[in-house]
Amino acid sequence: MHSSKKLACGLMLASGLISASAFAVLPEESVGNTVLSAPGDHRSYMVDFEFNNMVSTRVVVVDPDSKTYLGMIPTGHAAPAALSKDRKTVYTADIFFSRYTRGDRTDVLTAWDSTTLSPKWEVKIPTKRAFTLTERFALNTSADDKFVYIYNFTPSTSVTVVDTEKQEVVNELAIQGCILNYPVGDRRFASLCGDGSLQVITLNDAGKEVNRTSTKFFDPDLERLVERATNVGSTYYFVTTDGDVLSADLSGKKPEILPRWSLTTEEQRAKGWAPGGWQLIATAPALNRMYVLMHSDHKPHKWEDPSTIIWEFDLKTGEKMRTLESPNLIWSLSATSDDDPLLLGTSIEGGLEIFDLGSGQHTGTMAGVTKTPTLVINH
Amino acid sequence: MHSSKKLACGLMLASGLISASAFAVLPEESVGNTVLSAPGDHRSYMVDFEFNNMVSTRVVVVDPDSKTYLGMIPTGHAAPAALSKDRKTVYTADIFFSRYTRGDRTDVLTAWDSTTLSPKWEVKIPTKRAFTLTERFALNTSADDKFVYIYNFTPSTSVTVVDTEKQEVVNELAIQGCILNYPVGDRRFASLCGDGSLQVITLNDAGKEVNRTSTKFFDPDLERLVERATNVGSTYYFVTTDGDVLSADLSGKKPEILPRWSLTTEEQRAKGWAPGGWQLIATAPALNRMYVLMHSDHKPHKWEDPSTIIWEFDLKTGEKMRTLESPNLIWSLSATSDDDPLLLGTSIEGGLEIFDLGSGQHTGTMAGVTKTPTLVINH
Amino acid sequence: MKFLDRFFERSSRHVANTTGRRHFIAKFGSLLAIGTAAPVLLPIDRTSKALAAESPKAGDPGDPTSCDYWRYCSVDGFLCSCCGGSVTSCPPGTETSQVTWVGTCRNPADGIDYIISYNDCCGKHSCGQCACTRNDSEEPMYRPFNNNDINWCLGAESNVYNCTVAVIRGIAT
Amino acid sequence: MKFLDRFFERSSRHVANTTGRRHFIAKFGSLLAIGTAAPVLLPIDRTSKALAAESPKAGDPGDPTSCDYWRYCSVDGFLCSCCGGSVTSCPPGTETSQVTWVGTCRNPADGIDYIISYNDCCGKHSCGQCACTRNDSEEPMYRPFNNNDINWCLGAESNVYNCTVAVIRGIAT
Repeated sequence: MHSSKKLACGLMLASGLISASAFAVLPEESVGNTVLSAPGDHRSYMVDFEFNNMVSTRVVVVDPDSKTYLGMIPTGHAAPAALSKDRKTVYTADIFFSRYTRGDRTDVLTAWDSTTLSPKWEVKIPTKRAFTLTERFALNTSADDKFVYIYNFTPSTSVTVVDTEKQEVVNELAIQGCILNYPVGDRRFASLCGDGSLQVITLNDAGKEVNRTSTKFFDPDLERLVERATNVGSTYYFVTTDGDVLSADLSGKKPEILPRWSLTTEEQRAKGWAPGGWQLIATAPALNRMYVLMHSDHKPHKWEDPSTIIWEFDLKTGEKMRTLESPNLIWSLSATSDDDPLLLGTSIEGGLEIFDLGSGQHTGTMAGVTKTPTLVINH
Repeated sequence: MHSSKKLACGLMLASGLISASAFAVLPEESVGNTVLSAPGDHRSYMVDFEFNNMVSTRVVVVDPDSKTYLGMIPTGHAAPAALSKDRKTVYTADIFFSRYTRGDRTDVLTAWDSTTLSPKWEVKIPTKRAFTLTERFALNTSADDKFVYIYNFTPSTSVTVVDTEKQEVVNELAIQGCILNYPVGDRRFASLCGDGSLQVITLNDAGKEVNRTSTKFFDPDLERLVERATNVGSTYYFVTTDGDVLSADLSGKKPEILPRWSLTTEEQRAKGWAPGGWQLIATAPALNRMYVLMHSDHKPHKWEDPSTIIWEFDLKTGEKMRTLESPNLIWSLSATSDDDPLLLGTSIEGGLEIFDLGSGQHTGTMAGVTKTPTLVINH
Repeated sequence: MKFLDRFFERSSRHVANTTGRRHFIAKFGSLLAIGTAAPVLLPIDRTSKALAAESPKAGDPGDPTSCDYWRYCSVDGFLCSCCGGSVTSCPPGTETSQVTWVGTCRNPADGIDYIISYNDCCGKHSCGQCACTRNDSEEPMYRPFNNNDINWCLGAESNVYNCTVAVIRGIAT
Repeated sequence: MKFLDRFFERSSRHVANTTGRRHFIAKFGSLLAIGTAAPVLLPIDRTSKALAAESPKAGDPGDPTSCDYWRYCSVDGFLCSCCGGSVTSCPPGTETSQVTWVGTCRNPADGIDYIISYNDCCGKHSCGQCACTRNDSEEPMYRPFNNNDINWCLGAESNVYNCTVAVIRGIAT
């Protein structure tokens, strides 16, 4: 009775219907799979921290031009993410527990294909990966994509070095008193230290340390320097909570500390203008401009609070160029690295705010694509 | 400098302040741990499905009298939960994947202490646990707490039997064409079958099948019987989507099918009154009454929709006694088994609605204690 | 997969464009492998209801990212068309479940009732976009292949649910 | 643990009852074991600000389930007092982290500045109740023991974060 005969009957009946219809009967289909094209200049990756669960977290992949949700990458325990320079790989540094909230802990670096969003390979890493509100400079690649640097906090601090060609851990470098890894060129990364110095470590092709320097950068007893920096090439920019910009060229073995400048005039500072947010600064290298989330009613406890107001600065002159405004509170910024750059902001509502930096216009919101997006990153 | 000497100074300074203060200086403290008392009659367990994540899910433990959040039990992949009759144990049937969303699958029955909310033991079970919207009768204990029955769906259906004394799997019983396990006494469970029958399996002390019967219960080609039943002892009550009550006494090897009755008068039915919800019925055994989520504008596609309206029926007479109203839409019901019973409802806002069944009054809402509570269960 | 998107989508998403409930004689215990045999339906009380509100477009009218789209008459879960896939394609990196449930939906363009399979895409967790529940032809769980309270990522390597596609499998009799 | 409860609690939870920022010379690389040595603080720019709005009660005023409670001046996370624990007790089945961060809060009842440790309770995931952020005395992450953007379930068997307690560890100088 309930065999394919019955279905055949149905198909015959349907054939009868076709002739009476203005349209052709729709054909039978099969389920396909989606593969993305190679990432364009604007593809964006939103790191979703999922504050109300935080076990199985995610990176959501979107196209801010078409405002399309392209897919997602599942991660373990608020994993940081980093993009290879050749755009072929998305790295996540995941933690997994055998019983999700307890049991044996396994940390892995996972390499995801940026077109299939499938894992290509993984390597176990020391079970020390830092578990913090996602830091932009916790996970990074070397400029030639050979090494991945993973920040560890136990609370001892160190950096695990993975060789992506060998797909194995080749080193773990103690960075006592210092945090994070700010990558520089092919074989170098910097860390920011509690004594106010910048530490720079240079590696060889085997991932072994060949040089380490420490250079005074700021006085941590006098001011607070936000560790969430931004860079144009080898030049890194940091802001203090009061609104000064400290920068350094890290291309050499020892950093060259650049002149300090201020985001605000004295008048603006007196009125309470100061930076605030999570990833509160971003740079558009093609424009050589920096974008800063600003508060007009700043108080010390607001240094990580979101804002709707973004100031644009020329990095050559330190001059303020424009003010951008978002319809929703933004917590973290990123700008694309192409000649027609976008500025992207993660809203505290879980959406993505999109600005065209040519016109300076807010071009739209992708609402509700994540729950608690701590970062957005770009190629 | 930064030694305990410095702290000692601080303490001396503080001593000076004490005399000037109307209050004694607060003493140093240490961190304690909380242990719950043995569960009272009203303790409630909300199964949180976490629809927007569904990997690491939870059971939230609350006291509806004091409206207090008592703690939580972390679970794997929308685990069903069941309570031991001696109230000492909460069982969850968890699924874990080695990489959370992929990798090796491990299914376990976890036994949690109901006072410490810590795992006491776990046993690996066949990797077949049903993964559905949480069903009240997917996981159950025998009346003497010796056996736990776990419903499997692959889509072949079976029931895993765990001996809780041996803490091992002692059987897996195929229940082809049938679903779930409705426990009866010490050594028996029933299943509801696609052909409209009730299948009853009787076990021996080793967990081996000693008897199996099949009894016609309803005609699935004529009506839809909601599988989410409720029971008073060995008598199980089901409702059809049209509002008829079908019940059976399962105490014997073969069920005794009891007379059918209707929740509605013909007039009420004509006006569109019909049941709807997820766990849409519950019974208060001490009152011998049943509670049903009802819709006045019922349509077939609403048979799983929430409602604010609950009708109360005398199970002896089938008479409608009262109407209860909730301020928020309720999706699932449960009533406590004591002489001063509460009726509890999980709201679609994630809260718990609490009714005193002596007065029939809504006594309060515990708002926001879960995200997507599919069930609430009671001792 | 049918789920509690009532918790998320409590707007007027119930569109009465289904053709009534249909009964499927479930063959528990044997996989319903898509591609080898189409699911068999036994219609018993077909009723003609109002069609979807969209004005018909040629052949396959409506917006596949909207819960109102005609093919979604029995869907329950996240729409893959909002998750990086399409109405018939799983998002990047997810695997199609080969076991599924079916519904019957009337296409407002041609008035024909199509058999639609709702394959779950698996191996990543909840997409979280475009939650959509339309239950009209759903049967209780004892007829599982017409039930969407089940996570149908059964025929996939990982049983974790991401989203659902709606695929034409033929014409209903 | 400090987290984005801004995403959840965007009401006026910032109460200026802290005593300004304080600097802690972080000893990276050595565990700060609670019970063996109290954390050492180096106050540099103490300022007296308005106290909490609650009318003081004897000794330890305020509601421990409210983010406004004086001890929470540097807390960031879910309050254990709403999660089945109390202001000083972890909820059932969770483990206290023995590594922690500290803040200094002024008790409005006696005007004394107390050193408060914010121990995370671990081994179950986010409690999800009473998210509370008060960042006034927070330092950037290069001074980790005054930073609450870190999951401090480091000194526990499982590193999964459930909620935070606020425990008096002594009096600040």
